[in-house]
Formats: sequence, C-alpha cells, structure tokens
Amino acid sequence: MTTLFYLLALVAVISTLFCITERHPVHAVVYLVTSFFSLAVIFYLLRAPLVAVFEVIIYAGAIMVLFLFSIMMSRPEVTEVELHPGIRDWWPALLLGGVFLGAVGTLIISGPLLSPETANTGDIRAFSRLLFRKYGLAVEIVSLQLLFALVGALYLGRRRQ
Amino acid sequence: MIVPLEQVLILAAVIFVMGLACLLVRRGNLIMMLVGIEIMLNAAILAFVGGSAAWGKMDGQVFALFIIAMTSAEVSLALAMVVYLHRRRKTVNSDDFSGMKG
Amino acid sequence: MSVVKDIAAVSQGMWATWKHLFRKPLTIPYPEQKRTPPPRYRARIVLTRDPQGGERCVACYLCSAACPVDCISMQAGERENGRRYAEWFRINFSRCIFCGLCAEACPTMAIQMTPDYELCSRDIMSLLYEKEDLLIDGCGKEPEYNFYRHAGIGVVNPRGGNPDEQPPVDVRGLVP
Amino acid sequence: MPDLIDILIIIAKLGTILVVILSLAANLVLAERRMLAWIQDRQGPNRVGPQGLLQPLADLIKLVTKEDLRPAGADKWLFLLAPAMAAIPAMLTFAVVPFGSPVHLLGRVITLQVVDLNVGVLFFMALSSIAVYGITLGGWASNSKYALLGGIRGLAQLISYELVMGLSLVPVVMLTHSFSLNEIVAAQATVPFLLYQPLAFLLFFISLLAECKRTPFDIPEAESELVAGFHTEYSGLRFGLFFVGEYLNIIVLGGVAATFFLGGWHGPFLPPLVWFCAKVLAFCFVFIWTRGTLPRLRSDQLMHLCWKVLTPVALGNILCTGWWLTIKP
Repeated sequence: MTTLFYLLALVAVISTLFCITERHPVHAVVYLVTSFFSLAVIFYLLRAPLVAVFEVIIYAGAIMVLFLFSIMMSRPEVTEVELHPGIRDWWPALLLGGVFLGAVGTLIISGPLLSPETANTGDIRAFSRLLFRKYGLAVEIVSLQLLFALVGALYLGRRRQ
Repeated sequence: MIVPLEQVLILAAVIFVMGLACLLVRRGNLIMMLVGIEIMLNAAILAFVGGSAAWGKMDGQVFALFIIAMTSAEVSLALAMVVYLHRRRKTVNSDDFSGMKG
Repeated sequence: MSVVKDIAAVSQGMWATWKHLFRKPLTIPYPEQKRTPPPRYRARIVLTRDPQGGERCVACYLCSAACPVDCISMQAGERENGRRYAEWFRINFSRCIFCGLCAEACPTMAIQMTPDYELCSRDIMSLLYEKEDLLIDGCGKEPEYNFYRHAGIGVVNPRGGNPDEQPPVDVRGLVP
Repeated sequence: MPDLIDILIIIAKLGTILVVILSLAANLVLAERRMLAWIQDRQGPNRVGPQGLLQPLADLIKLVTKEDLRPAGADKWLFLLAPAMAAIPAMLTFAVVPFGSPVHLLGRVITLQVVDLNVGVLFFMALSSIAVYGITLGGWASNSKYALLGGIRGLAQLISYELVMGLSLVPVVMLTHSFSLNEIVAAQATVPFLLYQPLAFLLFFISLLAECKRTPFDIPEAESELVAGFHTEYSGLRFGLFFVGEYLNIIVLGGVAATFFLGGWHGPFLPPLVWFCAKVLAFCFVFIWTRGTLPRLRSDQLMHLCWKVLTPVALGNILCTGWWLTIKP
C-alpha cells in the first residue's frame, strides 16, 4: 500500500510537470487527467472513497471535459510569448513557490505533526449524515453558488443581436 | 494512515507549487492559467483528505467535496468567459485584455 | 397532449418493426435460388433468324445509331441478289446497359432481348460477343415475321409479289 | 489480507468475464445485423458458416489485415490511444456488477462479482463519465473536420445525458439506502425496482441509449451528415476497437440496467446466472429493436430533450420518491 502511494505520487508529480510545460492545451488537459486519476487513487488509499469517486466524476469527467470543449470551440493559437517565457515571467513563480515550500518545510521539520490514528473514515452513511446535518447550511450555499454560476454562464453564452 | 501526514503534505505542496508556477508563468493562455488554478485546488483537496485521514474525522472530506462543487461553478463561469472573450477579441492572451473599454 | 401523441407514435413504430421481425424476408439468396424473370425481360441481346432459317439482320446500322453507349458495331455486306447482311456484328456487353433501344430501332426484328441476365465474367474480353455468339437458331418473340416476305427489294419474291404488298407504283404511269 | 487463492480467484473471474463479454460483443454485431435485416424484410449476413455464425471471425480477419492508416497532421499518440480510451471504461464497469448469487466451491464462498465497492453506483458513473475522452480525443486527434464535429457533438451529448443518468439512479439509491450494487440487487429480491420506479427506468433507459451513442441518439457518428463522426479517419484494428467498444458498452450497460431496475440475478425457477444473462440479452434486443425503429434526432432536439424534458422530470421523480419515503410508515 505504501509503495503504491509513492508510485502514484510519482505519477501525479510527473504528469503535472508535463502538464504545465506542455505547449498545446489539449495535451496539457490529458496529462492533467492522468494526474487526477492518480490523485483519486491516492484519495481512495487515504480512506476517502467518496472524494476519490467525485474527483473522477466531476474533475476528470466534467471539468476537464469542459476545458477540452472550450479549447476545441475556440481553437486558441499558440503564441510566441507563450512558447518561450523569459526569466521575467519565471521569477514571481519561483519566489512564491520557494516561500511556500519553505513554509511547509519548516512546518514539517519543526516536529512530528501527530501520531497516526486509525479510524474508519470511509463510511458513506456517517459522511452523508455529517454533510447534511452539520454542514447543511454550507450545502445550501454551495447549491446557490452553482445556481448563480448556471445563470451567469447562460448570460455569457446567450446570442447577442 | 498508510503514510505519515508529512509526506502527504509534501506531495500536496509540490503539486501546489507547480500549479502556482503554471498560473504565473503561462499568462499567454487564459486556459492554461485556469489549469494552474485547478492544479492548486487539487493540492488543497489532497491536503484536506490527508488531514481527514490522519485525524480520523470526516470534516476534511466534506470540505474536499465543497471545494469540488465550488470548482465546478468557477470553471463553468470562467470557461464561458474565455469563450466569450475569444469570440470578441480572437485571442486568449491575458495581456491583451488591458483596455477598460472593451 | 403532445407527449401522449409522441408516445403513441413511438409505440406504433415499435409495433410495426416488431411485426416485420417475424415476416418472411422478401429477398432471396441469389446464386442458390433464382428468380424467373418475365419473358419480356431486357437482358442479353441476341440476333434471331426468320422462320425459313435465314438471318434477319440487314445491317442497316439503326441499332448501332440508336445505342446510347455505342456498344454495337458491324460491317454491312451485300449478296449477289441484293440481300444485305452483316459481314461481322459485334456487341460489347461490358458496355451494354440493356436499355432496349436497339431492339426498338430494329426494323426487321433481328435484334431482340432475352431474359438471360447472368452476364458477368472475370475476363473482360469474353464479354465481347461476335456474330457467331449472338446468332441463335430461332425466331425469338415474333415467330411469323420475315422482313423479306413483307417488303423489300425482290430478294425472295419479285417486288409487289408478297402477300400484303402492293405492286410498286409505276411513276411513268402517273404522267397525264 | 487476501491470500494467494483469493487473488487467483479474482484473476480467474476477470479472465472469464473478459472472454465472455468480448465474444458476446463480437456476436452481438452479427445479431444486430441479422435482426436489422429481418426488421427490414431482408436476410442479413448468412454466408460465412451456418446461418452466418462465423461472420464475427471473418470481420476480425478483415479488420486485422486492413491497412492501419494515420491521417497527415494527426496527433500521433492521442490518435493511437483514443480507441483504447473508448473501450476500456466499458470493460472496467463490469467489475462492480454482480452477475450471480454466491457459489460454494471447494469449501469457499465465491461471490459472482469481481469486487463489491461501497461506492459501486458512483464507480459506474465515474467510468461512464470517462468514456467521453475516447471519442472526443479521437475526433480531435484525427485532424479532420468531420471527426472534430463528431467529437464535439459526442462530448456535449455524453456529459448532458450523464446528468440525467445520475438523476435517474438517485431514486434507486434512496430506496436501497446504499451505493453498493450488491445491496441494490439484494433489495430487489422480491419486487424489482422497475415496478416501483417505472419513470426512473424510462429515463435511465433513454440516457443509456444516449450514452451508447445508439439511434435515435447517434448524432456523434451520423453517417448522413458527418460521414462517420469521430471514427471517420480510423481504419483496421483501431476502428475495430471503437466498434467493439460500442457493443461492449451495450452489453455492460445492459447488465447495469438489469442490476439497477430488473432485480439483477434474482428470478424464479431458473438459476441466477441464467436470469442475469437473459436480462442482459433482453436489453441488447431492445437496443437493436430501437435502432431498427426510430430515426435520428437533430442535435438541438437532443439537447432540448435532455435539458428541458428529461432533467426536470428526473428531478420531480426524485422529489416524489423522497416525499413517498417520508410518509411511508
């Protein structure tokens, strides 16, 4: 199991790396889907089967498909600026990334976070009880947000005279 | 817990930084910027799920689910806007959208 | 209620195809089972003979002229008694479209169409039918008809001697 | 921890399912051609072997020996991968479908199901949502406008009907209180859900037709407009993979529909495995029958049907089911 985790982590990191360096968006999306699959299996290993399945259904099955759809519909041409990002484009990313990695590093070397605990978190009934009882209001807010997104997308996509 | 929480967090951090780099470097293509955001959100989900597994509580998974729902709303709007902008200006380079009077 | 109408329409269609599922097929497996074509079917062309056994063809070129794909060719010849005949007669069946215009054009009923529709070959040259291949020992669809016994230039009987033939007009007799 | 024999049993089950489903898919092609011929008062393929039974073999030989073309300007790797992406999710779906009651063999209880996931329904949904990639990427990678149009149409159709499919499964889950397919089958031991939820079954069946890209929803591969849609540029074995993937999908989704609504392997008198196969074959028959009957919808009619008719009806059905479950003693 642990070996499988490391293997999947490797796959996720490598495919994400390919994704962000790929010049063509369609290839980038395919690499990203690979990364999402390995992440989904990692979630399953971390005893979160529901999140794993929703990662595949919504991320790989809906969001990335939407990306593909808009890439195919708009056919963006690859620009010269995009092909060769100069050092000016890289330094903010390097700076922020360094700061972030440093923060995580200090967090980790400052001591063991906690002792590993074993509890079954894969129970779907308990999960749904928690979701709809304790976080019921949040569910409503998220559904409202989805409704707004629907209306907004309809407004943007409507035909203009 | 199959691996210590630290290793999950390191994986999440590495993926997050890659997403950040994608967002900041590839400004020539709005779609790639959105891809970067997706990568970062996934790293956040990974951190939440890892924490949920480590503490044995499900709240982390609930939040992961909320992030997924929120992302789908965000992506549908953002992509609708990208397609709309591309239809108007025939470009997806973010630096080209600098005038206020479109 | 359009929904009810739609559902009724769909189920009507489903019922129709269900019935056809158990119906005997209309098609037949061809090489094993052959359909008998009607006697006037337009397929392979033949050259017929008159009841007395002579060739009917007088090499008038009308079939060749009528043919839309130019698959008929011939060479006319003339015997000592003035009887015209085809020295050679050739039909290229790889071009023939079986339209029947030649048979319609023929004034002597020589060229006729038969119900033999199985004309195919791997060797295209074998579809080139010469006069020997085309000529049959029979009268075809008009067993009584003999051109030279009804009209003509005095090959069988002297001119005007045929049963339903009037004697030739004496042009000089019309002079007032 | 599973020991060696358990792993061997799982491998044996996987192998059996793979062989059975693949051969069934190949023969389904023949069955479809013959039945369409009968519907149209024709004979159908009856040359190769007795009653044409060896036709699948002849088709296989023909496809294998054909030239494998790749259009100029095609995206090499995606073009090669897309047929596999279309066929593999269909096969994976069968991993969660229970196809018989547990068998006692050599002192062991062998469940006739590869793996019993507690999120089986969602697993099925996840795999059917991945099936989009095969046709979309295949259509995009071909570098042909027909293929691209077919891919885009297929994408829009599949993600729209995915929603209806999920919504029509919600009442089943509400009645069972479980996502596990095994428990769904167990809950239908006496009465299949078809009798409780005829509307949900109808919605599920319509969305299955759309998910399989079958007539009347075959606009991604509409021959009369798009030549052949997303697989215009494919030939030889790769086309065969797309083709077999479609029929695999029919069989697997038939099995899933039988599990969700027809009581799975439950049935009187006959052994469970026979019942399951009979239900799956009945679904295949209805699929072919529908193809022989209904004409193709237009693209806008398809979207109209999905978003303005089926989705509201599915939501109303969920609402009614919930209301009924709360007032039920």
